Amino acid sequence: MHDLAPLTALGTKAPQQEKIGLVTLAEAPDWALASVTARLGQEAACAAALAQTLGAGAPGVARYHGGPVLGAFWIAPHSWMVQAPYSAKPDLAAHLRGQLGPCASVTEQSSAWARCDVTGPAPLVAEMFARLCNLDMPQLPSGHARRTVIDHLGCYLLRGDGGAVSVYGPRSGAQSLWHALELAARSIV
Amino acid sequence: MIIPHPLLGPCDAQEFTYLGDASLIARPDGMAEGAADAFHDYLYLRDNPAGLHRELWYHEQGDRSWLVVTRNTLTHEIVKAELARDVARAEGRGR
Amino acid sequence: MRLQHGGQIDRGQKISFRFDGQYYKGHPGDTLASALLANDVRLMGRSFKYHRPRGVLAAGSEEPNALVELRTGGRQEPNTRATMVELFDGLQAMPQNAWPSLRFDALAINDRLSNFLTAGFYYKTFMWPAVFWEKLYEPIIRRAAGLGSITTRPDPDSYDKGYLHCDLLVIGAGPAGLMAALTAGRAGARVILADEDFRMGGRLNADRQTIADMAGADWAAQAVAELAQMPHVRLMPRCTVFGAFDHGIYGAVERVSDHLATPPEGKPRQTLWRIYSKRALVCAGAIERPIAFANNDRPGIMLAGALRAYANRWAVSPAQDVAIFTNNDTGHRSAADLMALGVHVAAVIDTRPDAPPLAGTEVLAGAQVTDSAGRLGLRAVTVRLGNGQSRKLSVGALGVSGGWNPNLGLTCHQRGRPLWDEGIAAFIPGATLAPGMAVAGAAMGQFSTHAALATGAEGARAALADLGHNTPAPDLPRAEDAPTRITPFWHVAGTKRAWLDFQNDVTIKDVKLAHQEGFEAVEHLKRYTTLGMATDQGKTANLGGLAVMAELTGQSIAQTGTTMFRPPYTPVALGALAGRSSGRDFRPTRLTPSHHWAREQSAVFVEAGLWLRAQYFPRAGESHWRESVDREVLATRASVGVCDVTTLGKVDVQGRDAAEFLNRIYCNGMAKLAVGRVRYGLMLREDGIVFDDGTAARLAEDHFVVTTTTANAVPVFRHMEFARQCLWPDLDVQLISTTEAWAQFALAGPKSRAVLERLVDGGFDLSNAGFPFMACAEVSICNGCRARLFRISFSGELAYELAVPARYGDALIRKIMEVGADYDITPYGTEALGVMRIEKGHAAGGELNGTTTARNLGLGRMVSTAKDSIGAVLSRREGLAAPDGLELVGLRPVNPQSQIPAGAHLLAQGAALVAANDLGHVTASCYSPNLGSYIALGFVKNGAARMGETLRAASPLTGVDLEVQITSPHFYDPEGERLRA
Amino acid sequence: MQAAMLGTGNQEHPMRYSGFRILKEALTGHKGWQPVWRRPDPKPSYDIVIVGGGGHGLATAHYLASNFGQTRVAVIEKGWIGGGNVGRNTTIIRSNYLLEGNEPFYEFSLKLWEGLEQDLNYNAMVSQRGILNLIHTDAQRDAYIRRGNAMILHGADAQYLSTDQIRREYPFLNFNDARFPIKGGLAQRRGGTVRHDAVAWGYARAADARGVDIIQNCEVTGFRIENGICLGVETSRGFIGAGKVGVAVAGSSSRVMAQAGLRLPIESHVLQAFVSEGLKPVMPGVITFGAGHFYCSQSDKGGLVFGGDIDGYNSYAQRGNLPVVEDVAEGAMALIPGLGRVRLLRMWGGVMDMSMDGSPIIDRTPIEGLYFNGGWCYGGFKATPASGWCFAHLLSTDTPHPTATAYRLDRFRKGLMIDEKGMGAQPNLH
Repeated sequence: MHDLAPLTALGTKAPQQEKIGLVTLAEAPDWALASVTARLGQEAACAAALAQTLGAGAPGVARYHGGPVLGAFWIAPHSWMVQAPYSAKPDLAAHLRGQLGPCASVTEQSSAWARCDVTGPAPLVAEMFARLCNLDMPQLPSGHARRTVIDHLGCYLLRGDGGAVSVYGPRSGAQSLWHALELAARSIV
Repeated sequence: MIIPHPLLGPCDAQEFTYLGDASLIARPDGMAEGAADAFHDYLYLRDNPAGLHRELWYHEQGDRSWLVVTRNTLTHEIVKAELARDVARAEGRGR
Repeated sequence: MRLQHGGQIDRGQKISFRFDGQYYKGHPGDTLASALLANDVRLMGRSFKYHRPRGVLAAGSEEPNALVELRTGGRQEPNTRATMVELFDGLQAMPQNAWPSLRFDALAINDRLSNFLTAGFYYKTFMWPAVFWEKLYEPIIRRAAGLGSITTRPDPDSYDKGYLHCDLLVIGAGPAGLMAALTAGRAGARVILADEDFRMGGRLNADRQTIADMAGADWAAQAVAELAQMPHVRLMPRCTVFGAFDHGIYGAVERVSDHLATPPEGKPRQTLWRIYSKRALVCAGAIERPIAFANNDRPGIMLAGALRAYANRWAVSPAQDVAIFTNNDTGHRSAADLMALGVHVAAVIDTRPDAPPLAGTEVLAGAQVTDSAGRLGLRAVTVRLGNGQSRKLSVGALGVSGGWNPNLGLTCHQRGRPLWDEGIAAFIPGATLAPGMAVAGAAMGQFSTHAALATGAEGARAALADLGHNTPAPDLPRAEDAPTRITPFWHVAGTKRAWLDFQNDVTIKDVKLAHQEGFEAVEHLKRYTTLGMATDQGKTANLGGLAVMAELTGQSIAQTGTTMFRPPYTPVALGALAGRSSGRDFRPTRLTPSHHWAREQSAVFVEAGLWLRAQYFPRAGESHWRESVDREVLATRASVGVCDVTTLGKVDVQGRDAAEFLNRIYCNGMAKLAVGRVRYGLMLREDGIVFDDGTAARLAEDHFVVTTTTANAVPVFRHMEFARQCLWPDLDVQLISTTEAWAQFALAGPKSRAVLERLVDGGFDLSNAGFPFMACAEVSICNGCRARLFRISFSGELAYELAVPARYGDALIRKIMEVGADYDITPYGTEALGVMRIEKGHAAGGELNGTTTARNLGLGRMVSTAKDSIGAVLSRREGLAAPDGLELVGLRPVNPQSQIPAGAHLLAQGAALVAANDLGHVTASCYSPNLGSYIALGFVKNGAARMGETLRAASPLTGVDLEVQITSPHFYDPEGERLRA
Repeated sequence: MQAAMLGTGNQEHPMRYSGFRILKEALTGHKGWQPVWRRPDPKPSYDIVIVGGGGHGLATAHYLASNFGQTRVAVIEKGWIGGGNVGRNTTIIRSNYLLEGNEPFYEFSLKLWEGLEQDLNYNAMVSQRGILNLIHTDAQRDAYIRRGNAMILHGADAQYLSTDQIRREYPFLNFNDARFPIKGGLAQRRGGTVRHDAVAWGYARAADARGVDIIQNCEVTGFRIENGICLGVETSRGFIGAGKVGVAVAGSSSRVMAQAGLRLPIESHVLQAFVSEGLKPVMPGVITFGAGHFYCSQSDKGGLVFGGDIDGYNSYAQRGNLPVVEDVAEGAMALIPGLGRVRLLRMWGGVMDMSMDGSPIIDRTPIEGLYFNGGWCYGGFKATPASGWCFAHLLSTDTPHPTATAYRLDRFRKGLMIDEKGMGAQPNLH
């Protein structure tokens, strides 16, 4: 392990957590991310290689696959964001490059996004996100992944089971994002 | 407005950034004879129709696709949305 | 007065409120208007122009008269309709537009002068002498005009906004809306039912009609209860749908806390909802219209339906003795309801000679109200009977019904044109509604309760059928189905003033004058007389004005046309439209990886777009920012400095054709850049103007990292994606932004290598030969942290940029400071960065302002002619390549201690300060502690040929005028020896 | 009734407006007021036909008649006069421009505004309440200082205000809790507002008085062009011959000029504008927020008149959408936290002829006898007098007015763009 200790996007050593009414907000910094984009003409090969790496099909449009270690969500045509627990894959990009070979362009994104996990009763979480972004939360199936805008910040939103939603926001705007989530959670208490 | 993204389905137009007439795909060859006039017409002159307009929208807060959207400028009705990359290829653009 | 029985108020509870300094009592369920009427307060306001005494006209949002300043301090809310204010304990309201008091208003003098203050009089006078307009006339007019006032203190409440989605949005919860919601809700559709009132039911709450043999209000309550049980139905009382926008998007404001003294902790005052509906059904009901007659504006003269609503819903009447003036059967219904509640109806004055009789009161068929009396409230009306005789009725209230107008607002928001319906003598929604929108009930001119229920159900079924769901027709509950019987009658002939637009004081005389002067087009009429331009948007006024104009021109009302109803349907608080984005939360704040550390160092921060960057790092004893900045610059150039440059945009470019792609994006050559090397790149827009600059680092044959300026990170990425997808779709290139992924620090100064040696893990050759200027590499630092190293320099010193995954940025800056301590490493901010770049003559914001060419910047030769790159062709246009064009130069003041203000213009020495002598301007300026002089960069016509010339730098705006000498823009180390060291 | 409206030949025309006249009419039952303009039928031909009865077209007609002695002039309007952008704008006048091609023109316009009422004998309520552009960053300060100096060099007035000076004039701005603090401002005291409808009516009345025919409800359906020469216009009321045709149709420029086979460097975009409910005076002049899209003034009637950015997509729909409304409101709340409870009363959208460099065109066209005035973007209102004057000059003399020489159609081909904002050939960014 090297000498540099990480800081969470909210600027602390330990991740923040806050319970507001029945909704819990939890900063989740321990995720490694890397984007995977197929090279031109290698789209099928890339999808296949990614599927093999994930142990599941490469997620389709606006889909999210959460695996035990490696998970991935669709971000653009022939392009995915792969995620893994940071401790398991601290250099996820290098790992993926090794796995996928020349069919894909892989880019390190681990620190680019600040993740916040929101949990609570599904209808309440839907009410909360109705105040934050224009996705139709009650209609989004589990496993849906979309980029959206929350208070002027472009974010990825992953819909888990029940009332679980993970938001990846730009790391530099993490405080503003957290603030927005807090305000929305308070206004539905 | 709501843009019917060919992959993602209906998307709020707020997620997009607008550029303009889809004729901007047809960039002239800069090394060709008469490039100066061709670029003038390409970059500056517009049909600016009152009616159906093919135009470029970029899904900046989405999947980063450029779309060619066919929209009625009198009613804002959108009749078609295609991936600009497909349109560009269909119009003969390549490398 | 409060009636003995009835009303949907909680008589068991009393709540106290204050109006115009007096305390009153009301009940839960009251509006401010109903509570005031219950307390025998008829006078509630003054009109805009003539300051006429005014009482409440309506019982809903169409109210033009009863406007108050609600609440106090930062919560003071002007122009609030008393009819829409739900009473709460401790409510305070003040009348407005009256001085010194509501009862005695000095500006009521205007009423006496009304003959001089006709429509548009101000266009014809106040012109002499010209200077008097701003000095005298206009200030007087402004003070007299306006309605309520704001305190300009910050609004203490918060606002929220959000998005809702549904299959069917039902707008209005009267019988049509409730039936529609029930029909769709029972079929399992996602329904939103929104109503501006705090109690759903619409006219059912205001009438005595029965539905399914129960009171209409009870049926409504039962329907609401059933809907509330449906999880896919969202009931939104206190929610006004104010606008219909493209593609089924509706704007709505929910008044979350307006019925409370203050919002509960964490709750907003109001929420703006953007409702994304697949289909929408407008069930907005109808609005009654008055009949104009002489002095028809006195407090106590109301819409007949409002009189009925106050009696039925709130158990109040403005007076014990009332009369009704009508041209249709609904006036009779009002009279009957009032009598049923014990109010004495002196007579029903019906303009129709064949008016039907009514039990319990006298119907004066073929009669008209010709005048009214009572200074601050109605005392009597004069009636001209059918036989021509006159009769005076002593009444304290008069209910007027000129018929009902379907509430068209939302149906016109997408420029739908209404149609004239002769049968009901009103405009109905036209055929061209917004896509997905339909109308039901009174809003489409179907006025009976049965028709409302039937069209509501049918509207819901049709909407769902459109969406592919077959819904069975519901069994409609039994309800009245009276036909609409009306004989159009717009105004009583006479010579006295008869009001059309109550708030703006537009009378029939004004319309006549507009006609006489040629303002006949409806839009001209509106603009010239201000008809319909008040806070009620003419909901009760417009049609009367049109009818008068139609009479004057001899055209039908249909031919005369109607003005457009524009959003919002009713006025919307700006706070709600802004939502959470106000004050410090106006826009998100982006923090750099070293932000927390920098704050510990007492850095002063500056906004750079959304970013906050350290501007400088003051130390104890430094009293002026210049001291800190000079120190930072000198220390960096003398030893080593460190600066967070994370904000620069970074784009990861990969693919077999990455080099070719960049070769087309940048005007200078990129194809042959070697792996492990960095090149400065200049990007043009297609019009040949400089777009951005940065560096491209080739990490591998098929992998580049390019940087952009902080400001252009987003537009450059967008531009590159455009080129990739739209221009050259078959190049193998993949792009992704990595701006946020890496924390990047510039280490600058002669000792930067020494500091770096303590960071980079062993085995990496940092020597000048091993890692020369413009080299790049992926390295390992601090015992195994992966990093990227670029030997690039903005400062002009030996310098590096070191990037690590952003999560380690905080640790890295601390580490850099720790290992650099031996070299007295100095953190520097954007100011020192700016000084050093000016000393080096690097172009930045002031020079890259979207109007300059490569040639202007002295970089003309970078634009390759050997290849086709974006912007190259048009950069060669004559106007951009003119020989006397602006050229970037350095400027030194003749007196080194004179500051050269950025923005000063440059002229020949001694030249007069006129535009014809303008030679250029100063783009950036600073004090150079290395040169001991102020210096600047600027553009000067033909500047390169003017080296050594002395110019006049003048900023008359800021009172500065000095002499400057043109020099090379490369003030410091022009040969670049230091950065290659 | 109809007949009485048509001819006024045997009456004094125009009736002179004054306070005395109002007194006299008030005492005699207001019987003497006459139509403000006639309703003539189109003649078979005119020396000059102006297409477009908006502010610019009517001003052109007025100056053609009053300055250049051209009285065989008609203004052809599809709907009712003043129904386009002159009837729907935020009423601001100013000459705070930076560039050589623009500043003399707008300063000329401002000077014409200053004498407008007396020239027209119509009170358009030109109110020089001042305009203040707020500064929020150092770079913005540099740019505004450069601009203010350019204004002064061109003989216009400009004043730099410190934050403290601004606080004295606008104490209610957000000085305490701002995301983007106010760091200063550029003021032009001679800037201000004008009652917009009255401008159209005043010009129409004055032009009409000099014999110009104003023909409403007459749509141009084509140009008669033979051998490259424009001979007149086809209209919904028949052919009207013309020695010269001047087109000043703002948002409809591309549509109309397409009938002559011309493509323009113009896109039509929707700009929304807003007015609040009436308030007692609070806003002394015009202010513009420098860190967002919001500018505001208060009308004499009491409404806050405000606006922001264009919606950003091509549109002829004369209406906009919510995102821009919200963006403007956000700017309003960021700048003036006391506006939270002020209500938006009405919003509307106009079609803007957005040019490729953000600056207008007043020029001849490749077709002889056909002249074009357009590309005003969302800044056409303040230009109305000078636009009319310069277009009249061009139509009468075939040479550009000295303040409008840069507004050439071929400037894009030559690389002589007049790009105040530096946004390049993308109309929705200007």
